Amino acid sequence: MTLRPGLILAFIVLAFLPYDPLADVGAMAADLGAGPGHWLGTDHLGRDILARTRVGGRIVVLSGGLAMLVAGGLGVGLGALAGWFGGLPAAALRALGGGLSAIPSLVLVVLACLAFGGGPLTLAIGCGFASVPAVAEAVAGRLDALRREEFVVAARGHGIGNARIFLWHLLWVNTRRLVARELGVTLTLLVVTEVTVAYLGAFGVPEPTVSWGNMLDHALRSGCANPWSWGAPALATAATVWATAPAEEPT
Amino acid sequence: MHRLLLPALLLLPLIAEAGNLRFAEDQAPALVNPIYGSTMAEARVNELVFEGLYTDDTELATTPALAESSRIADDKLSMEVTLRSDVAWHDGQPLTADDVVFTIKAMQDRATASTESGRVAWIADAVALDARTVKLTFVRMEARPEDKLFFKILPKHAFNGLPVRRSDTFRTKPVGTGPWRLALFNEDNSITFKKHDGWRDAVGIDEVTLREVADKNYQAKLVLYESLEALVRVLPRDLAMLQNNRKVELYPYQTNSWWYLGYNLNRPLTANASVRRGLSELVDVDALLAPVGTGARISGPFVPSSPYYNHDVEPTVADADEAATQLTAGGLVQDGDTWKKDGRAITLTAVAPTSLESVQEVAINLQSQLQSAGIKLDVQFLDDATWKQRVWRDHDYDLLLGQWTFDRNEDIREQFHSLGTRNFVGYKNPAVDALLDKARDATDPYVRKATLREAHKLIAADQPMLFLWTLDSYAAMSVRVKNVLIHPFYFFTFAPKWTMK
Amino acid sequence: MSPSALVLLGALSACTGSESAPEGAAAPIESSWMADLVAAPASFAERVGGAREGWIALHRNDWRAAAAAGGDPEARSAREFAKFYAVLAAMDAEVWSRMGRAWSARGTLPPASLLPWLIGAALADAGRDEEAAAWPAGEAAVPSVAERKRLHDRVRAGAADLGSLEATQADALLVEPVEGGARELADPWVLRTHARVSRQRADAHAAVDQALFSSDLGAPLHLPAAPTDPGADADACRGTVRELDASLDAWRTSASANASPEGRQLLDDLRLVEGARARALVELAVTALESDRPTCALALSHLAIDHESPRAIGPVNSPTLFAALASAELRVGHTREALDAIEVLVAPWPETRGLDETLSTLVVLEGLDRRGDSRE
Amino acid sequence: MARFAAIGWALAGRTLTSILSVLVAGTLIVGLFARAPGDAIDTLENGDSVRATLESEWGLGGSFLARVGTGMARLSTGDFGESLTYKPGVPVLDLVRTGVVTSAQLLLPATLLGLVLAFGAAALAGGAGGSALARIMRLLSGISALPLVLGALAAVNGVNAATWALLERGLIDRPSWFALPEEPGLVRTGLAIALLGFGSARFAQLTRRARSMLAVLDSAPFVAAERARGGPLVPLYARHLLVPTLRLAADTLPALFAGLIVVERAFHLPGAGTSFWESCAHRDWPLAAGLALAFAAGVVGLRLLSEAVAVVVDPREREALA
Repeated sequence: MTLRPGLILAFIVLAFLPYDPLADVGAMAADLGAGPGHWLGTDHLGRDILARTRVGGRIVVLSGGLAMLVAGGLGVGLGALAGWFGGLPAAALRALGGGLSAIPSLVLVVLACLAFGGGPLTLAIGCGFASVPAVAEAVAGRLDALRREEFVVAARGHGIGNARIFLWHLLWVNTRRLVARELGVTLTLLVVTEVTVAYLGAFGVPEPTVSWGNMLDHALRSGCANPWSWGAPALATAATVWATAPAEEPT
Repeated sequence: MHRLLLPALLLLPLIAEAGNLRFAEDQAPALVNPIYGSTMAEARVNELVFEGLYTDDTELATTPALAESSRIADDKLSMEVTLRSDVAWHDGQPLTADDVVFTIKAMQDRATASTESGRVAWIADAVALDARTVKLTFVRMEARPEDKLFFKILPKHAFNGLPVRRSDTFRTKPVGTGPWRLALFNEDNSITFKKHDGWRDAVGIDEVTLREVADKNYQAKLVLYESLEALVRVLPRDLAMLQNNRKVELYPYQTNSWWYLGYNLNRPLTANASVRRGLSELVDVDALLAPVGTGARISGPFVPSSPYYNHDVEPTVADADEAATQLTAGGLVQDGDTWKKDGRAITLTAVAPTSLESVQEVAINLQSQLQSAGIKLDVQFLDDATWKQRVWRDHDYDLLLGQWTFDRNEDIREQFHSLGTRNFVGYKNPAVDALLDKARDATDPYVRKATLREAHKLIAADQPMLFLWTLDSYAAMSVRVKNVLIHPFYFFTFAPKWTMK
Repeated sequence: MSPSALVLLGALSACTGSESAPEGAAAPIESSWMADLVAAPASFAERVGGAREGWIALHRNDWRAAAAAGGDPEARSAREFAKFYAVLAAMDAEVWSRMGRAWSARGTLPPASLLPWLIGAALADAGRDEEAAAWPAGEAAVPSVAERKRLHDRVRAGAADLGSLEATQADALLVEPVEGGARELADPWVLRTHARVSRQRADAHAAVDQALFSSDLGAPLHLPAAPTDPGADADACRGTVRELDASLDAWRTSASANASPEGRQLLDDLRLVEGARARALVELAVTALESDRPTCALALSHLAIDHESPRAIGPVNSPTLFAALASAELRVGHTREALDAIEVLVAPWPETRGLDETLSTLVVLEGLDRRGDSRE
Repeated sequence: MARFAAIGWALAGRTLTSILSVLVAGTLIVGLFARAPGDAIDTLENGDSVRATLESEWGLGGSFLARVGTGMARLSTGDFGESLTYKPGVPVLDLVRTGVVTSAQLLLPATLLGLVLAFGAAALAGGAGGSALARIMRLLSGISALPLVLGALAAVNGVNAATWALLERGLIDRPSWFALPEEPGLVRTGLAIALLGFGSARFAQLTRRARSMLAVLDSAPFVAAERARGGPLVPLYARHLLVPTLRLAADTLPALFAGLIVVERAFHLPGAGTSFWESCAHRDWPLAAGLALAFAAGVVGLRLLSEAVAVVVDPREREALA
């Protein structure tokens, strides 16, 4: 399902509408069902679920964005280097990338949270690094194939400088859709890892920052008083994962 | 590949026979060896498998276990203990005096690195006079040394001399003299214990199984589903479900544990007593307690039903104006609705252990209250290892949310004496030190009571911690288990008397 | 616990567990006051008659308010007072006796203190003469103590009012200075005075036929025969409770099935079944204590407590329940747990402060040489 | 002969890079672990009283670089040592072996199930098509995108509650696998495999890759020729799908490990995932490093294998390498 820009914009705007997680706490309003004041009811500490699900998107936008930045920046850079020059850099990339991608992404994120303390920043950088090999390999593979294509040789013939060929023809025109797909996978990785780490233990997004992982973990741990308390974050996670996973292979 | 793990792979389904008591622990003990074990789960398992020279009787008075009799020397500096003659280790070998001497030497041996060495620090020397008599000499005069001879005895023949190592083969096949022997380490971290037929008394239940159930939500349900016969600690929110059920009975038991919000007295801001008092008065503790469960407020380092609790000292009550005067006296300035020090807004860091049940709810409520009072608090939840480093060694925090559990003697020395090993809030008050020393040496219970109540008053006044509450704790037992008597600290001390229909 | 905020147990268990299926034969509960009330909820108004407030207070186990309302509730509360103080008086004597034994076994009894005399006085007052013989007797050496003894004698003879004792309850009977502190000794007579006076008042009232909010469940409940092995006594008594629960569950399901909505609401809001069950079990526990079967009394008290608000007096947890629990814990040797139970009574019943202090001294005495341990 | 030499050299180069990858992975793991606050001694109750003795024995003393040095020195000499705090004294290699064996019983069937589901769905979608099927496919990939945590807990609680309801009404007698997640049995393992294979958006990813592979083959000229001749299509497809499927499996394996940890904790299965998670909590770095390295070596080995098979099976690969 190709993401319409309008949808993304709405998601971001909704996420960043003002909401103070701490002011919303009120023991009196704990575990209310869906009602007038709270369309999806409240969780076991009296906080409005609809608002928290909406604001949970901030982690996806901020941490997700940072993860994609890290994965994109490093991935394209390394991939381009290896793809364009081949030979030694390609072998070095394969060794480095191979080592990094051999470690399961969750293990890498967990070890990063262990070393640098959990939180949205560590999660973002951890997921970013875990996706670098995939992006780099995709870019290197495509560049390596294109390098020998006729139109590159022809362009050189016309006197177009190497840099311009490299930047415009190869990187932007040919690999941007490929890189976009890989960054979609990075975003999915972040959303899924955030929920998993919150359930498993101490490294998730700390309170009171709002995140779907936290909401799901607290709801399951404190008995299932209001089904929306775990239903809303689960649906939000599933929708995001489903939306960012492109339906078809981009050519 | 040591032998024991291989057969476990068969994983024969553990169906509930009549004589199989299954109980749950959050985490199975990593090692079944009393000189290394010290978590509550390990203490309970050691109670099944090992025995000490003395133990508690059903009236919780000291009574001989492996010891038959003892004679204290007139100068109260040594004693001779004679062992019972009818005791056999699980592997059939007889109990000898050398075993007792070996255990004491092992715990005191530096290279063995026993975390339980504190239990034998008061013994200067141990000598085996003959096969069944041990002579112990003490560091200081001891009025009733039997009260301190509860530590578990290990078989000398199961080790090859000192130092004892954690990786000795003893870990695969622990041998004790207790009512149950350890039969099998199973694959999924559960442990099976079988009745020790050679034990000196009748054992009511043939088999006991420890199940590791990490997720607390399941533990109560598994009791409901009759997959477990015993649950050591029931969560407050599961009480209603279990109380309704006619197949389960709840046993209240006394644990002297209380929650606290500790201030780091080495940090400039919280070193100031009025700032601490002001902060304490900003917090509405009853609202914090609501999501956690039923409990009682406390005003000092004891539970309300303790003999040492000073009822004249009132718990702090949330009082915004009083808090304001205290904070101003402490050098803070209220600018609009935020508190500032030297022009900068106050931001405090609080740390809390994730292993403490419902600590997240308490922390969020606390943050919300302090934020509406104008102080920004961010909370970091630490797992056990990080907690030990950040709190015990580096004292790297402003506020600290935690819980202490004491045994029947409620000895708060380690926490509040300036030389205490667990005084990581950095509390120093010479008057309190004097009171704690006097209480330790008092021989008159009235004097000890009065002294510790005075200490309670002084500590509450200094407010190194905001003392929060103590929670009611329950064990749940299936009705099929008969003749149940629970030891408040070690749980299984009277288990041999239990029977199962 | 205000009646209106009663916890509706059914709602809580809906999410996390399922109701257990009722089984067990129907019992003669049909002939109990509960059955009549649920069958005809309207009759509640005329059964309560003028002393409505009194009956509501009795339901909440607030005996002082019930006594103030006069009429039947006052008679019923007088009987509750008598039973409550009788249990406490017997426990008080037991605490003094055990402290005396423990301290003399240790051999560190302070010679110059009035304590030994007080132990003797408490035992003599409780009629345990052969034990009292081992302790110093005769006139109290300290004038204030002798004067207090005379005050108690006058109150017991009816020459002075119980109220005159109120002033004495705030602080200790005697404060003995001791090296670096003080020893606060408690009044050894106060609870037996209350027991005797409340007994006289209870007998003064005519028998009350109105069984509303009483422990009468249609058929009298009996303690099971004491088994030969004392260890199995607790389970025998637990068996009785399970049979009672089975019949109560069966009755409750059938009653609320064909009761009118008001009847069902009355049943649930006022927790009639839980209240009556708790009262019946407390009565059994007190009988078990009197027939020297503490383990049975302990089991009955544990099963009677409402675990949702285990440290508050209310429609289910009556003051006598805590007294019986404390007494049973003490006799079984769990002194610390006995102190835990008495703690609940100290605030609403100031006259128990003396017992609380003596009991806490016994707890400290028993653990004087133990090595303390603490864990996070 | 020259061609064989070239291929030999290329494969040797690939193996060297793979070994280098495992070393990179090892250094990264040991480095991150050494950086973590709190060490194995901190997880012991009153561990500080014996810190001096244990620090030297367990190689935990000294600065960050010293700890990484000792760690790498031990690993490179193949001395994985013993577990420190999770299962004290048990050699790490034993724990890794039992962990991997138990987890393989989940991972392999789950990967197989995932692939079968994906290719089945891709074949169906590619064939008759039609909006009804597409809608079902979208729904399935939506469900599979639900967080695995929720799926696992819902499965355990749902199955337990249903069985208990039947049990209480006496309709069935107590099944041996009841109650999850405690009792071992087919239901527990089956549920775990199903969730692992289908959950955490696996269905959508695999179906997408499968459909693109089938699309490439459908339009390939030699397939059209074979279809024209009316010859058997299935063996042809099978031969051509072997290599990409192997490579697809090699790619999904690391992603499955995340699901493995969740499923093993939810269903209380004692595999490599639980051991890894517990060793992190216990700061048991030899065991954690051993497990992570074993897995990394497994993934790199599988990738190497898929390349080797590709070279053997597919002539074009051989040309590319030469």
